[in-house]
Amino acid sequence: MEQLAYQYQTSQPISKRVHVGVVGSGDLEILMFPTDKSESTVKVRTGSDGFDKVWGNVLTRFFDRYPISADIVINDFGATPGVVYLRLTQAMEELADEK
Amino acid sequence: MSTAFLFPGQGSQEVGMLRAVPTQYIERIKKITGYQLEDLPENYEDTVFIQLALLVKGLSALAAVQRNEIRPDLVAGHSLGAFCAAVACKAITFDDAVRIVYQRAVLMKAAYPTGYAMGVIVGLTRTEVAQVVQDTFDEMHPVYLSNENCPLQHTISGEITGLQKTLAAAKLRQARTAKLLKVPVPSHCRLMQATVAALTPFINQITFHPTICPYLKNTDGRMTQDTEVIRQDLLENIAQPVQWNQMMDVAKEMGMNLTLEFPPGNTLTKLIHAKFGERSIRTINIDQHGVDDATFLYQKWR
Amino acid sequence: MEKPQRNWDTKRVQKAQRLAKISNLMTGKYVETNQIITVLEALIAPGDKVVLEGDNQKQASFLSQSLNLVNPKKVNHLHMIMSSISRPEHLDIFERKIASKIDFSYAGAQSVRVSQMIEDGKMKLGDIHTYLELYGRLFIDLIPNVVLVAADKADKAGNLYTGFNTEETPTIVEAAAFKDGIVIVQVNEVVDELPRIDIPAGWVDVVVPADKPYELEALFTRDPQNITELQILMAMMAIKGIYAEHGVQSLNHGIGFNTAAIELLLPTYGASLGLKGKIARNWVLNPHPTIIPAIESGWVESIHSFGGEVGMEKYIAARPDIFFVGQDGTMRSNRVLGQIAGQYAVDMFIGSTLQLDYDGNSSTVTRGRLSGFGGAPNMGHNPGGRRHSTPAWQSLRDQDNALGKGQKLVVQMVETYGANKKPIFVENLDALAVQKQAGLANAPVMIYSEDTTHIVTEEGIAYLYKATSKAQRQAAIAAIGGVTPLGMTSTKESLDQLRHAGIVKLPEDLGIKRSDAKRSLLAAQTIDDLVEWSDGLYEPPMKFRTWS
Amino acid sequence: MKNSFVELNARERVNALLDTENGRELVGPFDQMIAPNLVAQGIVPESDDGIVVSLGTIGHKKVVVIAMEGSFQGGGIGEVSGAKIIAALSHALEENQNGHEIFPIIVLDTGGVRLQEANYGLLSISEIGNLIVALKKYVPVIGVVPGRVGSFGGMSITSALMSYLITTKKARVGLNGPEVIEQEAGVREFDSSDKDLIWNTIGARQRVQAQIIDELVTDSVESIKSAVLAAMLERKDSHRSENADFYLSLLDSLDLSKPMTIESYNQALIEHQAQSVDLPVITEQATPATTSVGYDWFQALTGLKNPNSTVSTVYYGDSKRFNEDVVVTAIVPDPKNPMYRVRDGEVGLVEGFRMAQILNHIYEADQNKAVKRPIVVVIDVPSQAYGYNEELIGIHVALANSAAAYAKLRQAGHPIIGVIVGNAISGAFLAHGLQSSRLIALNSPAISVQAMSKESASRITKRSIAEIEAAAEQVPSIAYDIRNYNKLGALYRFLEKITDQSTSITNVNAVISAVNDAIEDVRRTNDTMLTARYTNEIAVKMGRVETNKVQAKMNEEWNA
Repeated sequence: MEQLAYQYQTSQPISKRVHVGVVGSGDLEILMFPTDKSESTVKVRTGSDGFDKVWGNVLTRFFDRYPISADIVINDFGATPGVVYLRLTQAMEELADEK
Repeated sequence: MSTAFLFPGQGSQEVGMLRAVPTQYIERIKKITGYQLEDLPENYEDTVFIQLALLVKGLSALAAVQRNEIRPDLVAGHSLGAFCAAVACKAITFDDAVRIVYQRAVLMKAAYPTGYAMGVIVGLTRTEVAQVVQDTFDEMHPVYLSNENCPLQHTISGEITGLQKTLAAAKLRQARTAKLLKVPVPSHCRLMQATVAALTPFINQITFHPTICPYLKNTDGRMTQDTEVIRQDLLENIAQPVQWNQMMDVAKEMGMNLTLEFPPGNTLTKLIHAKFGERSIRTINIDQHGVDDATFLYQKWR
Repeated sequence: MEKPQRNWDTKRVQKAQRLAKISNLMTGKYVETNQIITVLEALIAPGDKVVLEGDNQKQASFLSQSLNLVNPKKVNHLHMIMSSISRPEHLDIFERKIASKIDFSYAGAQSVRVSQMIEDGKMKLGDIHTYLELYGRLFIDLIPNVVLVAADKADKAGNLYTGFNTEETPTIVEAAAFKDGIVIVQVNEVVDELPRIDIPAGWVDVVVPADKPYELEALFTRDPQNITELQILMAMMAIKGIYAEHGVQSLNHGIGFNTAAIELLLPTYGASLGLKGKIARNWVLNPHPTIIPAIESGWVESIHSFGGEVGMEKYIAARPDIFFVGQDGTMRSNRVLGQIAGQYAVDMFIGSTLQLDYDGNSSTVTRGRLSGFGGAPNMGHNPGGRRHSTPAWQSLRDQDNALGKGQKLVVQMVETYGANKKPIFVENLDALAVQKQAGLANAPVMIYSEDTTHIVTEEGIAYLYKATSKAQRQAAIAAIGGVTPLGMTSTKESLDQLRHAGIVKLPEDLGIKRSDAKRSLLAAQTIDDLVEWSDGLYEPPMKFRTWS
Repeated sequence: MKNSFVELNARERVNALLDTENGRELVGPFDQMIAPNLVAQGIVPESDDGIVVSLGTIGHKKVVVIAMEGSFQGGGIGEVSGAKIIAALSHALEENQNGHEIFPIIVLDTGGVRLQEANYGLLSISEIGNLIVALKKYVPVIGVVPGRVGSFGGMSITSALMSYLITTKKARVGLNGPEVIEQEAGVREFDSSDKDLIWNTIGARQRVQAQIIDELVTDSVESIKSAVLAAMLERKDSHRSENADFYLSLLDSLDLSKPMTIESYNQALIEHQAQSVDLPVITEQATPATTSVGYDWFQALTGLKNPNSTVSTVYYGDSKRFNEDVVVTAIVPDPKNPMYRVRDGEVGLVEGFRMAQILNHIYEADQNKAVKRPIVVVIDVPSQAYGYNEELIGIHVALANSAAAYAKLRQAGHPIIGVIVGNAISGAFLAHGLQSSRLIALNSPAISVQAMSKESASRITKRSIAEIEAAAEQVPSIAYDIRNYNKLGALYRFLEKITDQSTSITNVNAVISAVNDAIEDVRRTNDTMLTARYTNEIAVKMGRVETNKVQAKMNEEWNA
């Protein structure tokens, strides 16, 4: 397991907390908590070692497209970048649902 | 059903593995080579011990399996395991295998008594590993790309500090695993070319016999029944990458659907599962089940 | 002008001489099973062009095994023509020097050995053809001396029934029968009366009962259990963003979980969009079991099939309104006609691939594997001379050009990272290295960039046909390229521009909610569900059995 | 088309069962109660630790639904996940005791004990089992095994304690997983690669025949929900864990010295009529009946000389060696046992059902007495029996009968005092020992307390034995020795000075005095449950820190 941490300067606060996914084979869970800061912190625990750069890329691309401010916890059990991005964007949809 | 006998190579050895080997085999080795195999932890640093121990471990199990009338449709051995494979397809005798392996190991050890080893990199493609090796290459601490075990598992061979540097670089390039192996010599790369030359006259004296089934070559992944080709493969495999990945592809294409992995360990079974999944090929591991239960499984599933 | 004297029937004479050699072994057109090696040695001469029937599904396995047992001193230097190299003995005949040259289309199951043997010079390569090129050339410059084919049943006279698995058998037989080649057929069964005649006895020279029924693989079955949410999301995008957008009526699906997902979403997601009867009505398709729910819920009007599929026999027989079924009640497939239909007569081809380069060229050939092609190159290109008036075809028309014509939709569906967590998008296709290694005239590209109109990834759809420059095309692929090195070159600005221009659409642009991409949306989630949909008529083979 | 229930994840399953959108999840993922033991071993945790607990209604009746996430760590039960179930069931029990009816619905998808937290799993499972036995006095406890992982290990024992079990044909239910049986008993006993064998033996369709599950329904949300509702409304209860006489007479009629065919077992089962079976008779004789640590301690604690039981592996006897009259129980080896997988002191089918029979007899004898006799449990059980016949017949049911009987006695006021003199392993320990009100242990290095042998744990968790041993250095719950076990707070008294297993006078006296203290402690506190395990000082400080955190959180959220 690797524990990775990332930080992004962002601009759009989120209004509620959300949770998506399961820590099963090839999948992951994502939790987003609202924050007062204009930044997002992301803590990743991943069972697949050696993908820190890919994680950085996925998150950079995500925050580039969706600059939300949140404290994010990710527990990953070997998801492909595609699945990671899917879960991130699904979390975005859950945020939008309330609005 | 097409059954493949698979034999592991250096790196699979475990302290204590000779305990279950009948003493007559240990004595036979002693008689042929003068070398007394003793299962002591310190011996596992010595390639001569490791190679002879692996050979006798595999071949004693082979004899037991043969007594149970299990015959291979093809054979494949990884590196040192190729000698067991050659015995299994009857290309060479037990005694000749011992003679060649002893000579080979002694020459390898003499060429690189200390300071050389092998490493494994998991998670990068062969092209990616080749790039890391090229980028970190240092004449003083040479490292070469060696075996291809499966599409995302490759080994490198060379001088220890060089290996450490290359392994560290592989980690930075997102390798899942990059670590040294329990192999105290730089096998399967050009550093062994002189050893090949020294072994040539010796291996040329050995009598090869018609095979009972195809043999998969380490050096280029081809299948063959040509004894001279097998002789060359056994000779040259020390200085060339083992094309295990390709060997298994060819085995699958030839219809392999049952494998019997000989002891020690289950490395090759794991590679089969990683490569083909756990359903399409039935694997039997002798170390896990013992010869009798392995025979039971073979008879049940064949 | 003095006309030289010549005989105009040398081939016919030669054929008669060869057949005369085995006249003592023949009873009518029949020879005994155990005489086959003698027969092959007598009828095949060194250097002959021989078609050995290896299709996608059906293999003339008795004849291929027997050919591997002939004496290489008698039979050698054969020039083999095979649509599919599938079995170990297809290569063993080259190891044994019975054959020396090959022309083929597909070698998926033997791609490593093919690659090795060509490299080693054990197998001289004529060419790797698309199916239609290979079938076509059987009548041009690869006219066979002998063909070795398989049939289900023969009657006493030698008429053949090939039934569900007719595939390319009649075409191969025709190429020999009318050009004084010798037609040798293995049959599973000899009967008094055939269900129907697929190939008349007059085209057949030798019939041999096989020791075992011919080898038949279920190649087009995908277990819905293994369909992932990403595939479902991509399928939703394809249905809404391509099928509905262009009004696709007639189509071919390549095999894979991506297209299986589409098939299983038609009755659920497709219906919820009100698309029933409006899209995907006429198909050229192998009988994918995953199409059953779409058929049962009334989406499908017709299906013509290249070949059969193990387990689908009873179901197809009971659905003659949909499939091509003879008066006897069993399906007739035909790979040649299917390929032609797929190339010329449909609005769209959609399928997956293993590699795409940055321009959108696609290949399933990977390092060390010379797998050739399946039907994809024929289906997956836009024949330039075609003129079609369907809405889908016309929707790709260049409106500014008075003589502009429409285009076939050629869609590639891929996840940005493959199962081994390596990017699908590569700077250089492995096909280039393989070309060099095997000394091929053409790099084994499956679908060319110029023919590819759409790429779908889990991130969105790139409408490549709308791109006005090569650079824009590449930017569009990058925009849906995920975090692959290509994808990382895409900026937010570039994405916004491409979205604005309608060249790239994300799920939100299509009104698709990613959270809806759930397995519960599949009309069938297991093989058992498919059996239930089929009213118990579909009989899955053992390897697809679900344990319970 | 029907909507598969099996396909859903745990949270979706819970929501699918509940009446539309009325669920309230308790100690959910946002509470971030993750398993520190997993993180310490480099294993990715899940924010809900693989357990979803929701309050809501089904058919407008109040329920608490508890579901295991099978795709997270095989649905294994560790400390946090176990504590979530315990806390939820404790509240449900309290509500029912207070006259507020609430039905517990448990969706099982679990391999049993989470091997990376081994002893926490065993402790939790015994505490869960105890609560189920208590709850059944008020409401049926409904179990659902949809399938994927199925229900295995200790949680199968739990499943057999439940009132009513509903499955689909995609489920498997058994005590020992096929790979573990193969590892322990050899591939000839059970070939874990033989899918036909596995599904024919422990697949749900056969399990209905074997009366191990109650109802097989099609895999759809609707059919599962209606089966659950029907079970609630009709208060269905198969009394599976109170079935000793039926099984003992059945076992008597079978030849289990070799593997039985499934057909012949099914036939025997259909034809069988339950008969009452005589209790074992224990008499003194000239020479020892067997040799084992447990046998020696049974003698020492009862004062019987060379006792011999008519059931060679099961012993019980009155003892006057304590401050009160007690009954001592023990399970011992019989090297000649025709049940060939039960020769080294394992707890098998006979042992589980026999112990239940004996305990029920004591329960009945004391039913009308003001003071219930204490039971002293001599614990020396190397494992449950790993075997094909055992799985076919349902060894987990046997173990559940024993565990249920111990729990019933304790809840009725019998102090149950377990004395760990030998090994205390896995299902055997759950059946015979872990339902004790108080546990006492010797400090012998020969004692192991664990969920599985190292070899099997290595195979299942895909870690080498060396890796497992290294991990045990960090995580006491996966260690095998009694000193580490003591750190969990599970022991009432750790007899540190007794470093051997012998029945020397000093040792025996020390044990007797500790048992006397334990009995008095139980009597004084009127303690009929197992809460002392995690409320004692060691537990609060270090042994069950997470359990207590989860309890506190659940207390906060239950009534919120």
